[in-house]
Amino acid sequence: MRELTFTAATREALTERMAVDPSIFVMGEGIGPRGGNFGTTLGLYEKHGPLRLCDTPIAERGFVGLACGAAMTGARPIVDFMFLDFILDSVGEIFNQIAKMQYMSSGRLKMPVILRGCIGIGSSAATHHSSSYYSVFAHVPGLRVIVPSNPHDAKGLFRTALRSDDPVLFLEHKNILHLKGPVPDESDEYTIPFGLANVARVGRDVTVVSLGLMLRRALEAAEKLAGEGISVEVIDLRTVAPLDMPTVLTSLKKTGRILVVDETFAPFGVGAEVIAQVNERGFDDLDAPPARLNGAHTPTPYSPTLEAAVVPSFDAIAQAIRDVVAA
Amino acid sequence: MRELTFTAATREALTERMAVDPSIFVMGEGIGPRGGNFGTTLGLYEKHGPLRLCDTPIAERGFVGLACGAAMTGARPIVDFMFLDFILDSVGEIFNQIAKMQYMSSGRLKMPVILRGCIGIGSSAATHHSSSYYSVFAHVPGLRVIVPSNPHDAKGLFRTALRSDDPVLFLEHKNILHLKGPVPDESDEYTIPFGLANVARVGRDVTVVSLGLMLRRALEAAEKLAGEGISVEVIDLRTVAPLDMPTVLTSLKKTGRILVVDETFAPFGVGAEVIAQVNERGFDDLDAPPARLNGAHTPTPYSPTLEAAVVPSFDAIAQAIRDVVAA
Amino acid sequence: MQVIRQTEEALARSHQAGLIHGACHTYVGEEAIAAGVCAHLTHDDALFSTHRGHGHALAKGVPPRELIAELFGRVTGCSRGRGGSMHLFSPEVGMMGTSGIVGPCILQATGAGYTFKLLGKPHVGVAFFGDGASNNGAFHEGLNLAAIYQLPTIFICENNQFATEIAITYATRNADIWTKAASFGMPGVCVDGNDSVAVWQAAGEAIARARSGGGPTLIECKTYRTRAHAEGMRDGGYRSAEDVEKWKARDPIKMLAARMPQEQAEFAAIEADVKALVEEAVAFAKASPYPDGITATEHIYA
Amino acid sequence: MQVIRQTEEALARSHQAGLIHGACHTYVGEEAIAAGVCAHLTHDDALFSTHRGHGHALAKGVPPRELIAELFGRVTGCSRGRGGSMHLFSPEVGMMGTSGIVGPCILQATGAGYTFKLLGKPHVGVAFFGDGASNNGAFHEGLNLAAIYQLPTIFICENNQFATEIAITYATRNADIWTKAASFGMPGVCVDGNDSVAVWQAAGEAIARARSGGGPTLIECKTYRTRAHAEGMRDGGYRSAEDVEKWKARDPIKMLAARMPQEQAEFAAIEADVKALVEEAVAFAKASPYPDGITATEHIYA
Ligand SMILES: Cc1ncc(C[n+]2csc(CCOP(=O)(O)OP(=O)(O)O)c2C)c(N)n1
Ligand SMILES: Cc1ncc(C[n+]2csc(CCOP(=O)(O)OP(=O)(O)O)c2C)c(N)n1
Ligand SMILES: [Mg+2]
Ligand SMILES: [Mg+2]
Repeated sequence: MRELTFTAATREALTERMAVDPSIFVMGEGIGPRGGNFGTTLGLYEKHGPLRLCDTPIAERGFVGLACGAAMTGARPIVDFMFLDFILDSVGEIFNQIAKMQYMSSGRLKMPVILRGCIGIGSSAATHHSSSYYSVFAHVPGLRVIVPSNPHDAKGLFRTALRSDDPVLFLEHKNILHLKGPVPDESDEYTIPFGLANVARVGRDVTVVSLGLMLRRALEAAEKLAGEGISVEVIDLRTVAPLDMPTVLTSLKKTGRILVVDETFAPFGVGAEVIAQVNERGFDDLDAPPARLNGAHTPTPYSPTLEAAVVPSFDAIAQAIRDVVAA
Repeated sequence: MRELTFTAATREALTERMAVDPSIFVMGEGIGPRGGNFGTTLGLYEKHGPLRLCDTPIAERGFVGLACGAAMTGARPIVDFMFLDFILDSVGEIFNQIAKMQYMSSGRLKMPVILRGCIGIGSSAATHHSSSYYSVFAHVPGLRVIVPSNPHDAKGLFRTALRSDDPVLFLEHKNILHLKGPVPDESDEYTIPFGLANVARVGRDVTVVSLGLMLRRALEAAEKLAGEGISVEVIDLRTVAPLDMPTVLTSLKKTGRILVVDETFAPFGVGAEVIAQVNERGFDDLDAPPARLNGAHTPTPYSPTLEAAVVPSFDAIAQAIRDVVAA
Repeated sequence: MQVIRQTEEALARSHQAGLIHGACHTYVGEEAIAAGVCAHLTHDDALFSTHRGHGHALAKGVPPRELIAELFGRVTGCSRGRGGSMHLFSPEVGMMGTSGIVGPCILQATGAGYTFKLLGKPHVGVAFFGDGASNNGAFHEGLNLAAIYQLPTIFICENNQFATEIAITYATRNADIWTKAASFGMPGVCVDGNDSVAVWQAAGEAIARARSGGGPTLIECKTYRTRAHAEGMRDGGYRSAEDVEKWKARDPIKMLAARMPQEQAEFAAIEADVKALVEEAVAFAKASPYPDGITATEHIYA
Repeated sequence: MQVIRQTEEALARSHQAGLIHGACHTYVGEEAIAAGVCAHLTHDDALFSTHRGHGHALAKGVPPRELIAELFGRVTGCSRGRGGSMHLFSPEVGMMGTSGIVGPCILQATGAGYTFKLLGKPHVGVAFFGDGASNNGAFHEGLNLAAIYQLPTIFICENNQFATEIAITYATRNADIWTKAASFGMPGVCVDGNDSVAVWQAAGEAIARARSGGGPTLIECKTYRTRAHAEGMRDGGYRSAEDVEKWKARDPIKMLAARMPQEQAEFAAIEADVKALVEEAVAFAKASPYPDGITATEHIYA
């Protein structure tokens, strides 16, 4: 199969869809002639012009609110934040308006808005360019929250987002954006539904649940542990809201042990929610306490030595898996 | 002991402290001559004038950012949002600036800001006047998050907040604000530290962890269940960040069963975090799956019939306790 | 204006009677603005408003019975009982929603203008908001975006002099809000908000310009609310009784009537018709059922 | 200006050499502004800046070695390696911080003004921000708050014509940012941002007024950055090479030198001194240790 980067994969989905759906437009800083800070819209301005590839002033709250009103009246806006950190000034528009609009209107308005941005710690981007707020957005009813770990999934999930009538947070880890992976030909119109996790590796002894960059690191750790005789099943959540617990629980039934590996903060995070649901729906399958491994609960430091210390490393993941197996 | 409302209790703490600390000032809409929408600052304008009781335009982001800069330069701002819902436009200032300022400056700046607002569902306030985002704020490092359940605690915790060099979210449920409870005389300078839960009722059979309005409802349910021969221990978290897990775990060791009752959303919420920590640190004490009971995962509807349906009722709490005991 | 006035007065009475469960901000004294602007709009034009939105909903075509039923929390309300006073939705007539949060309607109307321009439709987006909202960042960002993209969006600032109890002269050192349009290179207009004909004229020009690709306009309507900020709230201390009386004398309904002395009979007939309409609407609302609690979590997702 | 220029050039070279791990936005071409403003400030005045903050930190008194070490990620950096280019803190000299987010510095400087007014101190808060920030809601809310409370805060808008690659003439229909002060009833001033004397004069007046209770001022400095938005980024497409050359000819250092032809020797001596200073600073930074990973979670709470 051909190989594409994340960015090329989602750009293909966007290009394809913009050609057939004139209600789609993209807003953001530098997504016009420049093609996006990360190349998310490269080449599209030349095709569709400034109304559909709309460069904006630095007014995140403003253009998110604009996107809300546009979606209420029949357009399909995509807001491209480059770094997700810049979303915070628009949280009022997202929590109080976008997430609630379908509900407040008793389903008479739809809210087909995609909010995309890159997340994650790495490259000394420092604390204002390293955040991943997916747990925060998943706490709030009304939003879909997507965190792909490979280009294939990114494309399939982005295609679903482009057809969704719900608001979607589409979040890609900046340190894997440029990595290539197999993606089917353009003629293959596969989509991936929200709320369907992927069993990224089949194993017997322990279930590791992860997402995004950490999923990839967990897969590497699983590979290494295979050499030690530990058989690790790795589940890629792919979407944080909805959360595919049936897939997790099926795996747990087999392995009896579970570890959630997540780059972001532990408190009130993905691990907490997965573990709470495991307790509710799979307690009797547990042969050991369910565990989580997270990045440190701290703002992100700049210096490479500090930065490396706040993210779960390959070694820390491998050790956490061994610990769960031994527990 | 004399009885005061929540509002009177925190106002006493504020009055007392403003008299001795000239760096304290309050900002908000209507907290000047009007004395606050909920009476939080009644009588203080007459004493201290417009600079220390500062009425604002409707510019939540602006005055939260102002408070941040004021705290960086030696003042102690208190931002009074009336309804916490109005905080959302200032989330960028809170997450990226206020919460990170001490860290970014390597501890050379302090951040003594209090952000207060009322929370909770009730009185058909509808979806823009009913939110409680404590789980969201507790996910982010750098913030203290306080949710008192009675006037005594409100005063003691507010006193601590008034001396804290960390940013504090001080959140009071609007449906209990006006309720009276015993509060020691003004001469009693008690404070309550952050991160210390309160065993609100001693019991044997099951631990119920709660906070805010739900804590009171849980206590009532416990009372009723005592008549059914079920002995319920009720723990009032009081602060969501930090979370006092030692108190919870000590209780669990005794009872072997635990239920978290919380008005707000289950996913990525207080119950999830408490249960995850119970799994990590008290798994062997569990005689039954730890459980949680939450409000519905939905925007808040207006009509009383709908509104009542989205909050855990007295009956639902009692039944959930019975279920955990029977499990 | 009669529909708005009489519905509001019925709502105020109903609030006192305990029939309204949540907040209720009336529009009494400001009716000329909604009436004057909405006279130019069709159901395809998109209106966005804020906490004081009853008048806008009615002027845009929401029947009084649906508005009253909504405030009574009934399933027959325009938001099916989910919304209440501050969350009025009737997309069928282009009433795209009110908000309990000050600010967003400005941005959403800008977004509606964006859709209409993108899809080549001749409609306009209209935002109604108070003087209080003009000091909010949403005003700055929304007006600027509408200006640079030259969107068909009309910004109606209802300057009733106060945000709750905070005077606009306290909240800004430049209380001529229309002059702020200059920051965005946008036309700014000031009208007497109690003069329905003046509002109608100014709105007509701005809307015609917007429909023909001439971009957005900010219209400041100087007005006054003659009831308390919200029903049940005190209304003293921050403004004088004389001021209230002075403005009551400038009642927009009376002002229109005074303008057309030959039409007194017509006005009286309208008043009587509306009285019957509103009475029927209250009865309808009272008789309507509450929504079933089991439906409380419907419509969160598409 | 020499300290800023030469430090920035050293940083640009270091970036190419891989010594800087994260972003690096240089201030080359805009030095006259920081120099002209900060000449009026003491360490008790509070300065707040944004992603392009090296020049402000240096002008406020942060030694080049601490700035360079910070960008090299060393523990001897002004933020102890926690911050990097966009998070420069040195409260000891009144450098209260830069931010990777556009906008907050405007509000924080307003807050500093509030503290100084509240506590009766004669200091000022100063915000430096770009043209891009002027379209953000923080500009509207911050300037309005400073105006209504008459705070001792100075707003320095560095209009270098672009926000990354977006021209200010695209991002607003009124690119004369100083005129927007009128919305807030605040004095607005426009100066040639490449003329250090003109900046120095305008800032001096505004700061003196602020210190004596006369309230805030907005000063727009028209200028240009002559390097790419950030080191390592392309710099084509959105602006012409001729424009860059035209502005290079208006180099603020050369302009000052041209003004005082009799001081050539002095200027040359300064240039040489600074060269030595910056070389020493780079060496110091290179020799400094990285922070210990174990300290990564310190200082989150007081
Ligand atoms: C963001 C936000 N902050 C505060 C409030 C509380 N609030 C409700 S109405 C109001 C005053 C609004 O004043 P204005 O915009 O002038 O409208 P008016 O009530 O005068 O029609 C305030 C502060 C709110 N609804 N939203
Ligand atoms: C809120 C926010 N949105 C977007 C960005 C990304 N960004 C960084 S610098 C920049 C351009 C800033 O332009 P301007 O304010 O004119 O400053 P200049 O770089 O020209 O000095 C942008 C958009 C950001 N840092 N913060
Ligand atoms: Mg008003
Ligand atoms: Mg610029």
